[in-house]
Amino acid sequence: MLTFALRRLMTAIPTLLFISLVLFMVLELSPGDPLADMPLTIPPEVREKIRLAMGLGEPWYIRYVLWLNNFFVTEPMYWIDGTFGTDLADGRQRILSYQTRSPVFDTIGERIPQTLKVVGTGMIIGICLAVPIGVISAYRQYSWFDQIGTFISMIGFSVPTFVTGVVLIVIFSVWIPNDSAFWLPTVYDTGLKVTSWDTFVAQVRQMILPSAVLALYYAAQISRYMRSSMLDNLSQDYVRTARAKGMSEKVVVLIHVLRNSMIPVVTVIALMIPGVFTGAIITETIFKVNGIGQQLLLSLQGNDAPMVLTITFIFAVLIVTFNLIADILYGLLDPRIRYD
Amino acid sequence: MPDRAHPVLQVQDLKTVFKTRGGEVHAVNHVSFSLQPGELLGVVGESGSGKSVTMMSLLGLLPSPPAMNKGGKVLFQGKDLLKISPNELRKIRGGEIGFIFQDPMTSLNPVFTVGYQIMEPLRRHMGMSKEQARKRAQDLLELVGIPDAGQRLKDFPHQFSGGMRQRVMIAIALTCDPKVLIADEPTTALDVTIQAQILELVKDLRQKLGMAIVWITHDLGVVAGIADRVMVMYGGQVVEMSPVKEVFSKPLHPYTQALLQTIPSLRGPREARLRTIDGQPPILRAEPTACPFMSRCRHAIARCGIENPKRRELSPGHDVACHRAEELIAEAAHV
Amino acid sequence: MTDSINTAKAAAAAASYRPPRNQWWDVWDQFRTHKGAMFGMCVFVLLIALVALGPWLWDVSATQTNMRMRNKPMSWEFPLGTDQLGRDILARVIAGGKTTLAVGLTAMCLSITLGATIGICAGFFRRADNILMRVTDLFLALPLLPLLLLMVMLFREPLVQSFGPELGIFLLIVTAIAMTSWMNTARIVRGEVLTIKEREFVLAARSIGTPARRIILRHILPSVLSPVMVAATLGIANAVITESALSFLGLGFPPDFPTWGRLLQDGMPYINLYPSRVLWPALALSSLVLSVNYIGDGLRDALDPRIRGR
Amino acid sequence: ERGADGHVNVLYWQAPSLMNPYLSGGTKELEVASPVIEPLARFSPTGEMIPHLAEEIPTLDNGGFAADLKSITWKLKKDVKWNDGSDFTADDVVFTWQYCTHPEGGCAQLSKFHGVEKVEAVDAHTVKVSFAEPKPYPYATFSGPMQPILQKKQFENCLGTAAPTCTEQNFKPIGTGPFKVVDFKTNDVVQYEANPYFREADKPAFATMTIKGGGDPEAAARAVLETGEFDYAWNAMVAPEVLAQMTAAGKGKAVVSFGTLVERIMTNMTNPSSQLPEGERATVKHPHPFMTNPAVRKALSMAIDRELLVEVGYGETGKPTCDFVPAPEAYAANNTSCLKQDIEGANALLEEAGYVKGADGIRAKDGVRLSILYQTSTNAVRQDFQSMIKDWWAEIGVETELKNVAGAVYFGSDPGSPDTLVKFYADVEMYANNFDGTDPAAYLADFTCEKVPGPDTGWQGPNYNRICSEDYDAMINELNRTADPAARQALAKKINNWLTVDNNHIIPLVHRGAVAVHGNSLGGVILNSVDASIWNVKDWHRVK
Amino acid sequence: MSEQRPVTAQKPLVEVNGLKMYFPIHAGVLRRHVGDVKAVDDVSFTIYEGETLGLVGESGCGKSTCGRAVLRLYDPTAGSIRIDGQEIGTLSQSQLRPKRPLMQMVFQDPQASLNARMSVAAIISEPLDEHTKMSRDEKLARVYELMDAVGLNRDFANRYPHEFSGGQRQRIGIARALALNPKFIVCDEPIAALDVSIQAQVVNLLEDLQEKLGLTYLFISHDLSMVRHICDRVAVMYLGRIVELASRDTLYDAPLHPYTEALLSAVPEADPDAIGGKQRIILQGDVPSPANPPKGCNFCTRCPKVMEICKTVKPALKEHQPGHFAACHLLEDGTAARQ
Ligand SMILES: Nc1ncnc2c1ncn2[C@@H]1O[C@H](COP(=O)(O)OP(=O)(O)OP(=O)(O)O)[C@@H](O)[C@H]1O
Ligand SMILES: Nc1ncnc2c1ncn2[C@@H]1O[C@H](COP(=O)(O)OP(=O)(O)OP(=O)(O)O)[C@@H](O)[C@H]1O
Ligand SMILES: [Mg+2]
Ligand SMILES: [Mg+2]
Repeated sequence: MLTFALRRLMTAIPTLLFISLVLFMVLELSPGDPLADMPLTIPPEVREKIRLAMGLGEPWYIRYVLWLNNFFVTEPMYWIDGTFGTDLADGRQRILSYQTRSPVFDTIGERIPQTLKVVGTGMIIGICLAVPIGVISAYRQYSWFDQIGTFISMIGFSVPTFVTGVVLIVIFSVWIPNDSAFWLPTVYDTGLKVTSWDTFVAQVRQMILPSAVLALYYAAQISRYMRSSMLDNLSQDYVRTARAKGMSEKVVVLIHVLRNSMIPVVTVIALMIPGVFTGAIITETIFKVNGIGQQLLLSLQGNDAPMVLTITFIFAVLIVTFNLIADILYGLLDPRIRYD
Repeated sequence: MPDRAHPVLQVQDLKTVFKTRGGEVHAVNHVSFSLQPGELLGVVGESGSGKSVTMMSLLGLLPSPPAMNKGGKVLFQGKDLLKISPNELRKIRGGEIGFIFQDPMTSLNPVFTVGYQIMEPLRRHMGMSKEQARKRAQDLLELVGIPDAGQRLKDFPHQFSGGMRQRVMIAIALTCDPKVLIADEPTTALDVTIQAQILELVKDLRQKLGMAIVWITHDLGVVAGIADRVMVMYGGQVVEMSPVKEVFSKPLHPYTQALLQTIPSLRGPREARLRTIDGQPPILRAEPTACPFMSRCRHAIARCGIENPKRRELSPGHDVACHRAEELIAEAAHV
Repeated sequence: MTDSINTAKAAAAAASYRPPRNQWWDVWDQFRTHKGAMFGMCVFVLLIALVALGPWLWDVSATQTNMRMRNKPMSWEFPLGTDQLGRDILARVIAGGKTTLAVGLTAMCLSITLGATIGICAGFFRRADNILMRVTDLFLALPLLPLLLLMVMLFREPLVQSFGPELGIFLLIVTAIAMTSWMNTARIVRGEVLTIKEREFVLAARSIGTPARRIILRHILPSVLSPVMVAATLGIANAVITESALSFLGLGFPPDFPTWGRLLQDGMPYINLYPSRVLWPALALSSLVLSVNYIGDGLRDALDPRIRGR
Repeated sequence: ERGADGHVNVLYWQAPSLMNPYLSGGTKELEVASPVIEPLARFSPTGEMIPHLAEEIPTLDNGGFAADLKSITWKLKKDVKWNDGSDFTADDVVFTWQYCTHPEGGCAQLSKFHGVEKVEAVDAHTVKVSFAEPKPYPYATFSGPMQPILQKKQFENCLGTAAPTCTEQNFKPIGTGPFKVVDFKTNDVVQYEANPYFREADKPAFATMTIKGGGDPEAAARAVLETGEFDYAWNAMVAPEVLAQMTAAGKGKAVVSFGTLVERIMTNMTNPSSQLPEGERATVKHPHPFMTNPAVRKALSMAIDRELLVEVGYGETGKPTCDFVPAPEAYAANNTSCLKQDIEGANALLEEAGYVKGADGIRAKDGVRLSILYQTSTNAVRQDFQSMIKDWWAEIGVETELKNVAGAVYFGSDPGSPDTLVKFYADVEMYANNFDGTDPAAYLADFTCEKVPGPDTGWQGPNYNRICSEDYDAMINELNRTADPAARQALAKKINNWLTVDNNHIIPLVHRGAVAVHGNSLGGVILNSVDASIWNVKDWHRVK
Repeated sequence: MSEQRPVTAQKPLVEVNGLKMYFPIHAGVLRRHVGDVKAVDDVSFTIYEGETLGLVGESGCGKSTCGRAVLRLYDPTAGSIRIDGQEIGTLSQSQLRPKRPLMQMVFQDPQASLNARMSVAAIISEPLDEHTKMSRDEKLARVYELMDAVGLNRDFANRYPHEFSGGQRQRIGIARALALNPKFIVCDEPIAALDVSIQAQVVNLLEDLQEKLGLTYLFISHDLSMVRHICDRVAVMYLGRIVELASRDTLYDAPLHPYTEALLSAVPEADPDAIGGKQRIILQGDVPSPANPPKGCNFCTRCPKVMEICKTVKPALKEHQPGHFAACHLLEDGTAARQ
């Protein structure tokens, strides 16, 4: 197992380098101008100056190598400095965003907590809903519960989040009067610090809508996987063995079958997790959660190549890592799988 | 010899039907038999003759739907297993009646350790503590002849060979000292040397623990080796029931006779050609009104097509379901 | 009794020289008995009919603005009302359906073809596995938007020139969506192929001397259809939504080209005022996805003779 | 009384990325910086100058503006303190000039210092700005939201290439305004609190302020008008009927202010055909096959019903216009000739020009079909406009193909992209532009021959139409030489008319106002579209 | 069927010499080759035209691997395989393709070896599609012919494998193997998955076909009684090696190797009278892993008659009596294994 992981990690490094190059080239070649946001009144020669100041004057390969160096050398130094109070970095140039002119890692670090909170909650709720729904749908296949579950999950999948999100806003924030206890905020207050019970309640309340939208989306997908996996396992011989041992239905389904059915589902979930980090672009935008997804969208719209490159590259690292984790999880959950 | 007056398990008129998209399948039709304490009953019959379904419906192990119980009684310790509550039934399953399934490769849960799977009924039925259960599980593994039992409890099923897995299945079936053990083709998937090991083991255990065993198999050789009595099934019915010696020396039902002739022998003269039973086993779309073996029977007469023969006792402990049993005996004697 | 057996035998004998017919007939026969699938099929055919025949049945322009008839509610004249420019919503839904269905179905087909091909190659040829899966990782990591911008920049003009604005952009969008959505299919298919190729019937085919490509076509492909079906269902929804996101970003069809995704988006600002503007395209979209899902279910069952028998 | 009214919540659906207007020319950055850092003078909504850090506005009359038009002297207020407690001096003003004009700094407001030769501190509270040449309009420098004064002490080490690395400074500039930044989260939220050193003792009324960014216009308007979570939302550009419905909820209202922003259609004088080799496409080498014909341009303009466009797209927040320079009043030509849609007239005009309808209803002359590619950025209202205009043009026998391009590409100037505004690979294009609301000279001067973009200029240059007319160039020259206000105004109107009603190079559509919505409990809001929209935030207060 | 053909008089069809089939084991971060599963380890045998060679042994001893390697479904590690005088051990897969019609295989699990999604006609005509250029009708005619030959009703051509009983399924597999008129068929436990009463049908069918078409079989099985019935000569494998090879009667009546003895004694007899007569030899323990076979004789860990030498020296397969090969140290000095 360990050697498997090590081996995969070793192949991951060239893969990631290659991915970073491709990402860089895509961003480099795609049209779009970090200065597009600036008013048309700014004359061209000024634009040119600004562009030079952004470092866009260098040829692409130098910028790429610079970026690599920054990503793998300078930024970790800053991180170490920040954690241990050392002074390795010594004021070296960091990866700066075109838009904010600030280190992209500061921005990312600022935003990850929100994304983790909101999207993570959405996903956890989604999983918590999906697992029982999937289990019951499979256990009572073709029952009304199953049919309705299918229907809802298809709706949940086919209606885009920009619709469900706004519908929820209209219901919970517009129709329900402000002074009602059921009224929910539509704008995520990122400055809110949880220090007391009241702020905690406020935090929970502002997370309800975005998380609900995401939960619906995730639950719709995961419950499908859960259901089919359960169906596969319910007809296995070992289920009969468990029954013959005199185990109650609860034990049979929730211990024997569920454990086996979770194996593929857990890996599917593991592969979804990188998505938590990139955040949910649309949902975050609708509810103004300052997560990574929203940042990515803004940076894309602003053609902020360093930010986009860094975020997507981190995403690539996560994808590769979670691919590996999914494989390892598979091996851990399923004792039959051995990597050697 | 077992005590015939007080059977541990008595099955009367059991009938099981499957509801499928293509219509009903009458898999088990009015099967009756009884099992004496300490006795080993061999069950033989063609594939699809209802051996497994019969045994599984005793304990309600068939998934329902599609399976449906359509009458009959299963008396065990004075209770009808078909009527009692699911809770009581659960206590009996695993607690009083052990079950070993056909395929050792898939019948164990792949993601739990063997130890967990053996200990599970101990903890749930007998309320043992973890330590006690482990101790007992280890004893059981030793009993079924797995070396280094203490260590192997921590292993997963896939780490065992087929024969060992089957032994684990036996250990699971034995956890709560069952009165009855039902073994559904426990050795079919194994090769001869391992099969021999398991047969020895079962003989041993039976002597040590004194339980009654139902042993389903295709292999008449196995039956000859270990059974006390033999039940021959065909088309969801019991067609013959007899002490083991008589089945081989004096088979009464034409099916049993044909069956015995199909197997080549390891010793003795080698036939030029194997005998076969021509034709197909019946698909039981409805309750048979005729003898199900009729279409393949050399001795069939008109009556066989109209009336499904009842099982009759021809000699002590030897019953058969054939209209022409007596005639055929006479004929055979004549020849 | 014997009589009936005999007649049955005679009937069997008579039928015995019936030449083997195309297996797809069997599939269809089974498909017809699947209630959900037939329901899905009906909805699907209805949608197709609506889109194909709609322009004849409802002969109203989808893009003609009519300033006197703005924001009208449902009426006989405008069965689904009109939008803020007085365009007839029914006509727009019909016209949008044409594009959406075409884009959704083609992109989905392309995406699952690509995904299945790569998945099969990765699963079947061990040597290709690592590299193909890494390519899959690469595509998973690629940010959609810059990639699309790039594709649009590079290919819009040449395509529009050679195929005209409609077909050109259609091709562009369809490939763009397919290019960025095949990865999941590939992953799932690969997993499936890895298990199937160890099955004995594949070995049997090899012992016959069937070359790899025909083993794939004849044996592997049909067996991985079931996960592909699921991917297809999800793929349609995904394609339609991506398309709407593309037009939202100005990367999609020209603005006077309604699609369901675009109608949905256009309706969003008015959701509180005229909820039906969101409702109709959403309904159309959901019924499309739902019907494809049920068809997929049915097809999966129908393609598997083991289930078919029952 | 300062800080008595607690907290105010402001929503900007475009999130600010930093607080230093010199590093980002974006409006959102100017806006959020405006409560903190101030220029010497601001403009009122009507375009008058109001001294902020300056004692008074230097003019020719009071001698602040030298008679040779080559220098201007600003007197600074004496009691002004930075919000860290230090004194504001002329050094800071000089520093700001140095900061922006540093050759490696990439300052976005560099053009505002165009022609500035020197900025010097005469004494601690007097600044003299000298120009290389006579400057008829000298106020472009240090007034308006784009050139607030930075604190020298804070930015001293941020000159040139160091400018972008000064994150702390760029995120939390020290200023003289009514508020100071407490926390800045890029692209998300800014937290302010009242500046304790603010020169007006009783202001601002709010102790704290939050400006939250992100979302879309509908959501922003909804958060103020429907859910009531916010007090003020900027640029709430939503469909008129949606705005009407939202205000009907009674929680707040919309306010409008008209600046100089005009939504217009530009016509391409060169041939954008993709048949032409790359590098010659849309260059002066190949004149446009029909757009060069004034009759065609005029017909296109006549066919448009601007009233209806306003009704559908902007409602109260837009006005139909025929002018390129609709404001300030002194410069506005106030043409009305185009306001009435005249399809018949347009048809007749085209007929007369020799364009006759073919079998498909499309006019053509000498085999040249009136078929137009019409591009704009992606935006709901613009797409509605496109649809409507396409219909009208169809009525005069002009075929239109619509194209919309993502804003990030369209407004960018990537020379590699074929879809930019400046490349103009289309026959007409639509967008909105404005000038800072005080002097239109530079804005009008965009269409001289030398400003035609093309491959030789790296596709730079504001003359997107590729107009190249001696008459026009002559007029611009004259304007640049004229200092007398009345003459300037007359000349500006003439140029405006030349571009629009006379030649229809530019087809103005809508004079767009800025819209903001605010809750009923927020008082003191005066919207300004010439300066920062929240320019008077110090006067905001809670209505009891 | 003629009893006991004179073995020597015939022409060898399949000659296998020193066949080795190792599955490499890779381990470590660098996937270094650390060892092999020696599934087949130096096996040699000859099959004469028209005869049936039985290959018996415990599960996992390498029977299937051996059969598959002979047909070049695996690329053997070493050794030569000559079929009909032609060396095929070293041909590439594409060179091998034209040779495929010569040699075919019948698989253990008729369910698994038939593609459940193909109709019977499609399954049987697959080899025809691959190797002949018949028209559709010709193919159909050939399919019917084959179905007749294996005793399948022509009406079944449209059906799918799951609609058949095990015996019938195995017939489909046999028909497929016969489609190209092969000379040599490897039957890999063709009856193991079948019901006793059906086993007989299939075995009879194989015998009939052999008689009619002059086929040569390599019959892999662990059912010793069936092997006795159908085979002319029998090879016994243990852990990748042949331990004994002799004509059927010799082997069953006078086995030389202790493993063969144990194997034979383990077979349950369907004859209650025979039970008492013979003492069963129950082997203890499990088969060692082929990845790590014992140093000496492979059987030494379980052999009831193990000697010191067995643990260090691998015994070679030697001809102890004419046509009777065995690999056992007990036989080295001429002493028979049986006391
Ligand atoms: N789930 C089911 N649905 C429909 N029919 C079934 C089902 N399970 C079993 N049957 C039918 O019941 C009959 C008896 O099956 P059973 O498994 O008892 O046979 P068996 O004697 O155990 O055969 P084998 O020796 O192959 O195990 C068969 O005809 C089978 O087709
Ligand atoms: N592809 C493979 N890779 C690695 N090891 C293999 C492979 N195929 C077979 N083996 C190993 O080779 C040995 C022989 O396997 P084989 O299938 O030939 O046994 P067998 O005698 O046919 O057994 P059975 O009677 O169970 O079919 C086994 O230990 C098996 O684990
Ligand atoms: Mg069974
Ligand atoms: Mg095998």
